[in-house]
Amino acid sequence: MISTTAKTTSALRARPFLGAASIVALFVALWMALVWSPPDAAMGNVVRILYVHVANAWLAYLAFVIVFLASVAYLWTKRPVFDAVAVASAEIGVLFTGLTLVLGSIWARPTWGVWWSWEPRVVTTAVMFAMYVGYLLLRNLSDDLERRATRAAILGIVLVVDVPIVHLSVTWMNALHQLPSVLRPDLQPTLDPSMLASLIAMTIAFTFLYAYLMTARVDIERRRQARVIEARA
Amino acid sequence: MSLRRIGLVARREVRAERGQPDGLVSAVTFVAVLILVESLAVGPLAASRPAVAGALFWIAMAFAAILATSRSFERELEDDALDAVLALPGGRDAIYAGKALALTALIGLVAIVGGALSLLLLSLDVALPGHLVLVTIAGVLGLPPVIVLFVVLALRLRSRGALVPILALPVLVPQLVAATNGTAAAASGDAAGAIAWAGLLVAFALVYSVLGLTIVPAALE
Amino acid sequence: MSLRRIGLVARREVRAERGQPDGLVSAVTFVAVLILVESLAVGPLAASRPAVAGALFWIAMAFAAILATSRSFERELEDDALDAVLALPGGRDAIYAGKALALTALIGLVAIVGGALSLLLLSLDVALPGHLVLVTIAGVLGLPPVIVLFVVLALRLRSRGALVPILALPVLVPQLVAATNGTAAAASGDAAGAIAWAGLLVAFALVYSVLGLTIVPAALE
Amino acid sequence: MNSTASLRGATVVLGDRAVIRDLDLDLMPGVTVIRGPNASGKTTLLRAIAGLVPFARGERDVPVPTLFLGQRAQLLRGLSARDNLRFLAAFRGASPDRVGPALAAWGISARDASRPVETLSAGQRRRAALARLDVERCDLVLLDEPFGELDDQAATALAQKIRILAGERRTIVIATHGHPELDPSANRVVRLG
Amino acid sequence: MNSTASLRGATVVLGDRAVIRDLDLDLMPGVTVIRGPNASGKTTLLRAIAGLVPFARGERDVPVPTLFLGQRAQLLRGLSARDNLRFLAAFRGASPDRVGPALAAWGISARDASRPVETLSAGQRRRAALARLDVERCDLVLLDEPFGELDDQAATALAQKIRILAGERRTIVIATHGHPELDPSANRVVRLG
Ligand code: HEM
Ligand SMILES: Nc1ncnc2c1ncn2[C@@H]1O[C@H](COP(=O)(O)OP(=O)(O)OP(=O)(O)O)[C@@H](O)[C@H]1O
Ligand SMILES: Nc1ncnc2c1ncn2[C@@H]1O[C@H](COP(=O)(O)OP(=O)(O)OP(=O)(O)O)[C@@H](O)[C@H]1O
Ligand SMILES: [Mg+2]
Ligand SMILES: [Mg+2]
Repeated sequence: MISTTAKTTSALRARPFLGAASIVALFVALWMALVWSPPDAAMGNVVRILYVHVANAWLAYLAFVIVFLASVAYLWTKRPVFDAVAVASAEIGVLFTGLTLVLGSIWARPTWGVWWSWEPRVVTTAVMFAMYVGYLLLRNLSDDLERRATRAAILGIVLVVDVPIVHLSVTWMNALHQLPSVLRPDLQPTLDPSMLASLIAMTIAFTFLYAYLMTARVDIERRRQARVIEARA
Repeated sequence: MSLRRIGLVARREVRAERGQPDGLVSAVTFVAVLILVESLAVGPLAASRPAVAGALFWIAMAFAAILATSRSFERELEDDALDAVLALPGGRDAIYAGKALALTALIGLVAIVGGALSLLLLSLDVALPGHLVLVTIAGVLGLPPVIVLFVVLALRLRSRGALVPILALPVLVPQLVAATNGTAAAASGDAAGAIAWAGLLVAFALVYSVLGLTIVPAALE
Repeated sequence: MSLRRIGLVARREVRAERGQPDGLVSAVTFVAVLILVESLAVGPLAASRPAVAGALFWIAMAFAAILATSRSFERELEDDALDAVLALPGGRDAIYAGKALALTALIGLVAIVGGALSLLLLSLDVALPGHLVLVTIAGVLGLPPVIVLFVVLALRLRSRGALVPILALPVLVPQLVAATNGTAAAASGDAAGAIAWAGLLVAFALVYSVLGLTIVPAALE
Repeated sequence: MNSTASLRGATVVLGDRAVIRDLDLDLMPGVTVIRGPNASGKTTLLRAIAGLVPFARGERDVPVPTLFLGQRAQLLRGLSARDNLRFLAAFRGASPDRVGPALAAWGISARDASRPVETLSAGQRRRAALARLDVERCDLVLLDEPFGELDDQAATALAQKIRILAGERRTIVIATHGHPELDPSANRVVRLG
Repeated sequence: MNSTASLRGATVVLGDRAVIRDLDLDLMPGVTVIRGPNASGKTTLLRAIAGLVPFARGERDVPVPTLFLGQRAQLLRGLSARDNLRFLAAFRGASPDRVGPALAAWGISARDASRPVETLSAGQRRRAALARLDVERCDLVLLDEPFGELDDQAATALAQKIRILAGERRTIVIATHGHPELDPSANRVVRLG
């Protein structure tokens, strides 16, 4: 029931390519963001933070949705590999949510004039951050492989409810934060084409980065599981 | 899932609470004291704005519910009482719903007393009392499904005393905000708003109940 | 009263907490979450007034301290661990001071993190940071003597989970108000006020410590 | 003879070690005694049969009503012994009317039966737990150190009760230290550790 | 011979009843066995000697260092058995260095000795508690059902330990069911209930 080898090796083989791909994509996207795309009419060059900011936020969503999917898969199959995917994705998600908060605060200083504003999306992002820190805490506090995986999976399923709340929070209460201009409910982006292209490029680059980090982190977790399984055998 | 068994678990809970009739009294007193202290600290002027008063009331309710539920499960761990229930046929399925039911009854009572007390202490005017009752019921229904779920997840873990609020409070934020807004709407005479918020609260309650009933039995040990 | 023994009890406490290194992490997260949720529910505008922010911070601290202390004593009751200490020569005298000491260290750390976070989140300007630190230290010193005292008094009583806040919070009101005012004074640049409030807090701490040291050994069973 | 219940390749992991490994066990009507030094996994095995610990591997097949009396008394504090037992009986669909006589038979007076269980002595709590044998009447009975804390008279009553249950062709699994008199009449002695 | 410790007219009330009434007891070096059916007050008597329950009437005179091992193991969870015992030793001024060897002598491996006590089996927790006999070395030792949960090997070790302590002229008070072999060598058997 506990198969450790097959999937891990194929992921291992993909990893160098993912690494290379994310480096290349990041360079291209950075060039597009910093050089190729024009400064904003209102914000000037400060707008360039946008590309990283949005890609960051995208990764946070992506990571937590993956946690959700892996959690469902774990409860369904009880295969430890899905637990490894869930931790890996949760940690990466917490990292990028944290970056969203920090970079967002840095950006907020010049644009809104404050470090922190009690604005729906900002606050819901902070709440989402707290939730997944809680998720990692729960994992750390239980030390038994199967039990921990089951409990974490349940939590991973419950917490995903917050992701749409974060995304839609701006449309519920009008606020400082921009309304969604890319992932709009009506799917009609309202952005300068070159800026949109840079944004998409950065998002793709970050997604590659996510895939790379995932393979690395899942690999570590699989080894850890294997060690535990071996130690008990 | 058998309703009879859920009822039995709920009755056992209430009875264990009643064997110590101070359980209810102390929950009520707890909310009262909390509201008092919070209002005092925030300053009575700020506290008597309906939005602030509502927020304080609902935070107090959430805390009371977390404490009551944690206490209830700690009691189960002593002498492995929970094992006896889990080993019964159907025990694992009945416990989530049974505990949630008993907790709903408990905090419903607390809400009545605490709410009346808040209104009195802060001399708030309520434009739509009927709607306020509706929002309060919806808000009360929303808390137990979430809180019992998290208490079960943290069961037997170290630091669970802090872990449960850490996990539950962020998840409860939307509900607390909805309950606060609903309360404020009812107080200020916005009937449509109050009903909309109450509906949202009921929706939350349903979603988490279904989630809990489906996945909690897997976590119980 | 032997300082060595008090130190031993405090070290045992810290170690039991550290066997779970996340104990501290979760205490800090707990305060962070509480501040976040409270500010959110009260409304950020109201919450960023120094007086309100201070009040919320100190209420959160009081709660964190109550939870941590209750947890610590509940742990002692399991398997009668407390009996082993009480049966030691001098055990009855050392336990109050030892627990209070460990708790002070814990909530001191929590106050640092929680305080920094409050300042950041609410973008508060502090006119006299040094005085703020002073007030915070005084406020932190004031909580454990009272809280440990009440947790001991409620020990083994049924409903103690709710009983401790009921007993402790009203008694803590003066301290919470003093700490809030002291915080506000330091924030707004009133040096004399900050020092006066800090002094009051230290006086409270002393009175309750003496009280606790005198009467707790008799109450312990 | 058909087995009442069985484990196949059962592996139970607690913390970082396999306490039970690849165990096959068929439980037959009559008495099965589980023996082994401390920490050999007796409690874990009984909890595994009762379905209270998750398996890392393996199967559990327990098709009959099961009563598990653990190393602790499993009584909810705040509730009296009577209310505890009535709840458990009602949950199972057994008649709660048996509770009073059963507690009396195990030496718990009506007065003690209606006090919160935390004010009973350790032996009284154990007796109250054992009274479940008379109330819930299951085909498979799991007893974890049931003689612990009992005085001689109660221990004799328990030994006799076990003989009666075995005579009724029920399946009784007992984990215990000492009490060598159980082994000769047992149809199987499982040794762990 | 002078008594090590004594109770005079001791009356202990729990809830609404006098569990111990007007008891005079002199404890002499050697073994004192306390016997009595369940709920007869053995645990309460030992706790009274240890100073853990308040007296409604009467006097307690216990001038020597006392070690009370209760019906439960009295180990703080979250802490390992080693840390638990080291703390208790240090508090008394005994050398904490004795803890490791003592635990090993009672069959707790170094690995188990450093795990949180809640992950030990019931018998292991009891053994860890008994290791305090070797660490704290008190003149008056109170043991409440110390054989509970022990396997045969540990029970033999305990019986031998009791003989050694009695040989050193220490005062040992044991409340227990069964173990009739203790009585002949005891210098007194107290019957309750
Ligand atoms: C997951 C959460 C978040 C998402 C999805 C998100 C998304 C976005 C998007 C799409 C924009 C650009 C809007 C546009 O120009 O069309 C934006 C702007 C911005 N965001 Fe965020 N954001 C998130 C969280 C945050 C946080 C936590 C902060 C601050 C702490 C922040 C601060 C800002 C700032 C300062 C701007 C520029 C606003 C302006 O142009 O007026 N964001 N965000
Ligand atoms: N907290 C309490 N409140 C009321 N009665 C109590 C309390 N604790 C114990 N008792 C009662 O005191 C009596 C003596 O209890 P004790 O535990 O001393 O008995 P024991 O001889 O040790 O019994 P056992 O052999 O079962 O361990 C019992 O009848 C018990 O019900
Ligand atoms: N939660 C846990 N985490 C890690 N290890 C555990 C846990 N619970 C039990 N163990 C270990 O599992 C092993 C078996 O324990 P178990 O309680 O089943 O033994 P036992 O045979 O019943 O012993 P005893 O005779 O002492 O009751 C022991 O080594 C114990 O330390
Ligand atoms: Mg066992
Ligand atoms: Mg006893």
